[in-house]
Amino acid sequence: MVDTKIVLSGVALDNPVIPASGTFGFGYEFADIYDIECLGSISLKGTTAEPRFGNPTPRIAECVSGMINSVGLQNPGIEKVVSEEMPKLKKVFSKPVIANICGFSLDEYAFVASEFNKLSQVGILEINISCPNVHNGGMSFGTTPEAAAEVTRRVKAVTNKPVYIKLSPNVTDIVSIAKACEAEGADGISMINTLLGMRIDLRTKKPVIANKMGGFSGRAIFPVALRMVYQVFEAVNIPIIGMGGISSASDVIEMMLAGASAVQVGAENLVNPTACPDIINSLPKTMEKYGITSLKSIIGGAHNG
Amino acid sequence: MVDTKIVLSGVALDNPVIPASGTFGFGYEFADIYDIECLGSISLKGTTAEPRFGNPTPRIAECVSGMINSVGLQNPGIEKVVSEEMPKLKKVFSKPVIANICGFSLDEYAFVASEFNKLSQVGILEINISCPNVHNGGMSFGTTPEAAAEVTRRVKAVTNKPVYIKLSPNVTDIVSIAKACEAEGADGISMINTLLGMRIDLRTKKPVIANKMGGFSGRAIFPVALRMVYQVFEAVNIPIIGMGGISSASDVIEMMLAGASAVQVGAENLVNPTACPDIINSLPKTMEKYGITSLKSIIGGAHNG
Amino acid sequence: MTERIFTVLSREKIAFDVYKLILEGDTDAVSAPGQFVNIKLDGLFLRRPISVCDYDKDSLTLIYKVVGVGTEKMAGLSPGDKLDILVGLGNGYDMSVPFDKPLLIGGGVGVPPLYALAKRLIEFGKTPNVIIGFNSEKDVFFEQEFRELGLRVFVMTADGSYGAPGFATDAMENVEYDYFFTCGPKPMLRAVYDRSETSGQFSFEERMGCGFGACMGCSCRTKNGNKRVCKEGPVFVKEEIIW
Amino acid sequence: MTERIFTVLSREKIAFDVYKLILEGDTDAVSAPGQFVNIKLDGLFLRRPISVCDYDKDSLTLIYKVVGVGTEKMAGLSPGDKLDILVGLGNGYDMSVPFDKPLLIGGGVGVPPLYALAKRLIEFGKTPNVIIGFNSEKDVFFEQEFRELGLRVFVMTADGSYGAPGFATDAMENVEYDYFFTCGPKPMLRAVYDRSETSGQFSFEERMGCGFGACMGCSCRTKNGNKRVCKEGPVFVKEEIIW
Ligand SMILES: Cc1cc2nc3c(=O)[nH]c(=O)nc-3n(C[C@H](O)[C@H](O)[C@H](O)COP(=O)(O)OP(=O)(O)OC[C@H]3O[C@@H](n4cnc5c(N)ncnc54)[C@H](O)[C@@H]3O)c2cc1C
Ligand SMILES: Cc1cc2nc3c(=O)[nH]c(=O)nc-3n(C[C@H](O)[C@H](O)[C@H](O)COP(=O)(O)OP(=O)(O)OC[C@H]3O[C@@H](n4cnc5c(N)ncnc54)[C@H](O)[C@@H]3O)c2cc1C
Ligand SMILES: Cc1cc2nc3c(=O)[nH]c(=O)nc-3n(C[C@H](O)[C@H](O)[C@H](O)COP(=O)(O)O)c2cc1C
Ligand SMILES: Cc1cc2nc3c(=O)[nH]c(=O)nc-3n(C[C@H](O)[C@H](O)[C@H](O)COP(=O)(O)O)c2cc1C
Ligand code: FES
Ligand code: FES
Repeated sequence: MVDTKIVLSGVALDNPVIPASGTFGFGYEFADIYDIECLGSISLKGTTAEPRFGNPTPRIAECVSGMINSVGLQNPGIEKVVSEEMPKLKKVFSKPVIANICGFSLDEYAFVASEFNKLSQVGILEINISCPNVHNGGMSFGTTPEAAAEVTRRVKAVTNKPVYIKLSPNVTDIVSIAKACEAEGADGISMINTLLGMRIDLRTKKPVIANKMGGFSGRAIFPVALRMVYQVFEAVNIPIIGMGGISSASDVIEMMLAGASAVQVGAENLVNPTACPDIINSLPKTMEKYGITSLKSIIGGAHNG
Repeated sequence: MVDTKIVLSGVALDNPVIPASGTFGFGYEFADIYDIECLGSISLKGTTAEPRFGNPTPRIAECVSGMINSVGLQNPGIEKVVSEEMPKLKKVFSKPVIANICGFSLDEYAFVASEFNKLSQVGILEINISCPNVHNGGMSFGTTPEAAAEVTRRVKAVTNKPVYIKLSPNVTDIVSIAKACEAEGADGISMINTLLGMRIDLRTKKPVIANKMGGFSGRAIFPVALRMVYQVFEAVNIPIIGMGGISSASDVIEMMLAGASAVQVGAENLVNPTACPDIINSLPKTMEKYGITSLKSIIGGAHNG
Repeated sequence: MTERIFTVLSREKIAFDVYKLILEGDTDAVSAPGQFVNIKLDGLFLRRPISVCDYDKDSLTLIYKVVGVGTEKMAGLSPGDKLDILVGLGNGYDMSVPFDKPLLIGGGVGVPPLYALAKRLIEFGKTPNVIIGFNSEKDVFFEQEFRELGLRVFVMTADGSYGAPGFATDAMENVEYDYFFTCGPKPMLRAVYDRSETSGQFSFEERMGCGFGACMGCSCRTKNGNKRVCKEGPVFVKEEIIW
Repeated sequence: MTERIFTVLSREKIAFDVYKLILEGDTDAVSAPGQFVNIKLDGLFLRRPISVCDYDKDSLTLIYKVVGVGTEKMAGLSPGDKLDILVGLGNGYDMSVPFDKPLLIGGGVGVPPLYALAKRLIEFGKTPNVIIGFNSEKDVFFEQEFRELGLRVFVMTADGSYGAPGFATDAMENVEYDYFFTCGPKPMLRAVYDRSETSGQFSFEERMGCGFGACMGCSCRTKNGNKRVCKEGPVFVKEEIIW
């Protein structure tokens, strides 16, 4: 018998597999496809203070072994999420979930975090700092250690739940950003968000995506995600939720060897709706193949020696 | 009849397809495989002042739709390149070539550039600024606008050939780096070099690459490369040689629509030795399919309107 | 929605670059004409959405035009090939609204979903009239199939090379109808919207990430709030549409 | 080096996780035993290098052990399947050096290239002795094939479950030889290097980007300067090796 249990900042998970924010809605709709209770947890769709339609369509482009999205944080806003989405999810998923939070200002982050803080259903707050800061020329909070630290500080001040900062990979030095978050009391790091990418339609000779660029994710980005998780693991002492291109049980193991305590599966859910249960089901067999009896014990294993 | 000719800083190319540095050696060995005279030009293996063995092996790892290399700039050193490699290439390739230059100090860049400057065979100097600066804690020259500008200035001072700065994609703001190079007189931009990536071997539970991390390239990185070329095209007025994941004639067209005046094909050469002639041969048919009569005329075409 | 493996029974070219694929497999999840399926193809990341043209208990007919890499791969399928398909996607056409003289208006590869719809309407005793529009003679398909259902069919071609010259909407004036169902390119849908004097249902296309409601890739604004083309659509009623 | 399409004639399991593949196609580019081919497999980026085990004008025999995704795919090949292969890679064994009593020492999947070599040596009138080593009985293959060439064959297994117990190198003491050719896992090569009292040739493995000299992915240091395992190798003479 292999052991797939892990613990994230006091939150115990049956297994480390978590659908990634934005690729699993608010979860309950997947309950029609399979029993979602098998999941380690669920990272919910990024939520903002106000309802957002998001970006104009087309919002999706295909890439080799991946895709670009520019959904633009469409969500019903925190009020409706709390009053409608969370109760719906509660009915089909009993475990603590991860609330993914986005803001276009420090106040917005703090407000949305304080609202989610009230829900016992929420185990972890995951703070997406890839959003543009409207008070600072639209520069993303995720691109400097200072801005990332500020978001962390403001969110930590309003919650007693574990706070995971979700890092953007589109930076020169992701380690300095992770360290800045840790210094401000972040309980963990989620990484990576999407790479900025683009496609052009040869027929129209215009960008495929209405907003021109978007977030590139899926299997193709795995080596970049893995490298960043490995680097950040060496530099911080808080747990990492690793993601970026995970599509199989062996990807999960590889990401955990690099330093992740748990993983999220994003784009793969969209093309294989049962990606998460498929991975969870094949974890024991894959662990046995590589002589692993406890997943917990391999976290950061590639750093030894 | 379609027109595939383009001009790079006064250097006329029959077509925009150029094998990328490090994936085509010094060119002549490919002459056993096909008539390399069909190529637009050739970007030679990165050359340093002294001979280098490069990094320990394993230096290669496979990825989904791509690969990681950590060759570490193995090359025979400028003296042997000039005395042995260049004459061998001359015998099988009559067109101007692109000398790819690397240095671990500003002096090294300037020295290697001044040596290549003497060769009429060399049409363009391509300066790889992804090398670590040994005088500055090993920080790569390519990660700050200041260091990139300094390299540009030093190289421009010793050559009258067009100087193309080859940018690293592992940065927060590639546009600022391109602009700094342009301000110092760079004649063009080559982009992108490899993304920093990693793989772990599940059997050994150690990084596959002896040096742990390496440069990730191949089809998977195309959307990132395309996005960066698009961004830099908007910001500078010098030509761009675009690369990163190009494997087909339609990729060439897409990259040119984003803003590239020519393209380089890297990793694809390694798995399909005839990638370049295959692309060159299918360019006319592909241009016709998308109603393009002159490649020159589509450069940056996706920015219109 | 369910994920199923289908086997290609036949693949036939029925017009210029247009193919008809008949698949064998479990179609239980298909609940209404106008729904679509999402097809996994080797070497491509995203699935390809295609409307259900016809279906019975254990077979599915799809019609598609080659426009890119995915549809090109599909044009190369052979009998016996297996396909991984998400079935039963979208709302489909709602036939429960009251009407007596339905009109079906299809343009190009918007024609196929109207075929399954026509069959169901006939079963419910509501014989529709059919307008189908194409660019040119070489593009025309399914005229005969609709006629074999016993329906009146108006064929329009933009260049006048077959049937009557003009757009599908140009034929609307010659037909009596008290409700309509339409599918086709956006400009055609817009023209139907502007020309029509009754209510009706429109089937839309959008680039999709998942096709089953997970990613918000396909959202559109309607008078009833934001909707997902893949989940609350692809069929929308005239009254809720915002252009 | 040339790129060729080969057709699978047969695929046979010959030991635990070890398969023999016979391919039909143009082998003109193969010039010496010890060369290798580089195989493109659907869905994988890099090609997979495999030594030539045997060849004639229009067929190629490869033997490989399943160790990962690529060799697993190859284990699933069927007659009629087509493979895109780079043929004629590497230097191969040099049979022009002077010797009378050659010894072949192979370990595990290092055994295959020695088979073509044995055949060529016999053609040149130089009958080799053969030592082949495996981990266990279930891993043993090609003993019979070497015997059928009329050769003396020593089979060693590390766990003693078949043949004589011990490593391939343990058998070297019992054989007379004035030159050797070896291929196998690195620790075995190292042991052969240390134990052998004559000169000989070693075939090495390295992770490869291209397999034909373009990328410098497979470089190694030798006493004659830096060399590429894929181009100046995979066979190196004892005197130039640096461990
Ligand atoms: C609900 C729905 C039903 C459809 N029904 C049919 C049908 O019955 N017959 C038919 O021929 N076509 C239909 N289409 C359009 C069909 O999905 C596209 O033609 C097809 O996806 C193109 O794929 P490709 O790989 O050949 O083109 P590419 O341009 O190479 O595809 C690149 C990406 O863009 C997407 N894409 C390209 N064109 C469209 C489009 N028009 N709509 C949505 N996504 C697109 C592809 O799905 C893919 O993700 C339908 C689309 C939708 C949304
Ligand atoms: C010149 C040469 C000749 C060879 N001849 C044979 C042979 O005749 N029979 C045989 O069974 N094996 C042989 N090998 C080893 C064979 O190439 C690997 O077992 C195979 O590439 C593993 O691929 P995989 O996808 O199954 O493993 P994975 O581990 O999934 O492969 C991942 C990557 O690592 C590379 N890799 C993994 N193991 C090796 C290795 N040992 N050597 C080189 N690259 C490796 C793969 O090529 C691929 O790029 C030879 C290797 C070389 C270099
Ligand atoms: C359609 C889509 C929507 C996303 N929305 C969000 C979001 O709202 N908040 C967030 O933090 N990340 C969002 N992401 C990023 C993912 O959570 C994940 O970090 C990224 O896609 C990398 O993982 P993957 O390669 O497995 O997709 C989104 C990704 C996709 C594909
Ligand atoms: C094996 C290998 C060696 C490389 N060596 C160099 C080099 O010496 N100098 C350089 O500027 N770029 C080097 N590169 C980077 C390529 O020139 C190119 O910028 C990069 O690989 C992206 O293109 P691709 O995706 O088509 O491979 C190397 C790439 C590979 C794969
Ligand atoms: S395509 Fe994903 S929600 Fe509609
Ligand atoms: S593998 Fe590319 S040079 Fe040897």
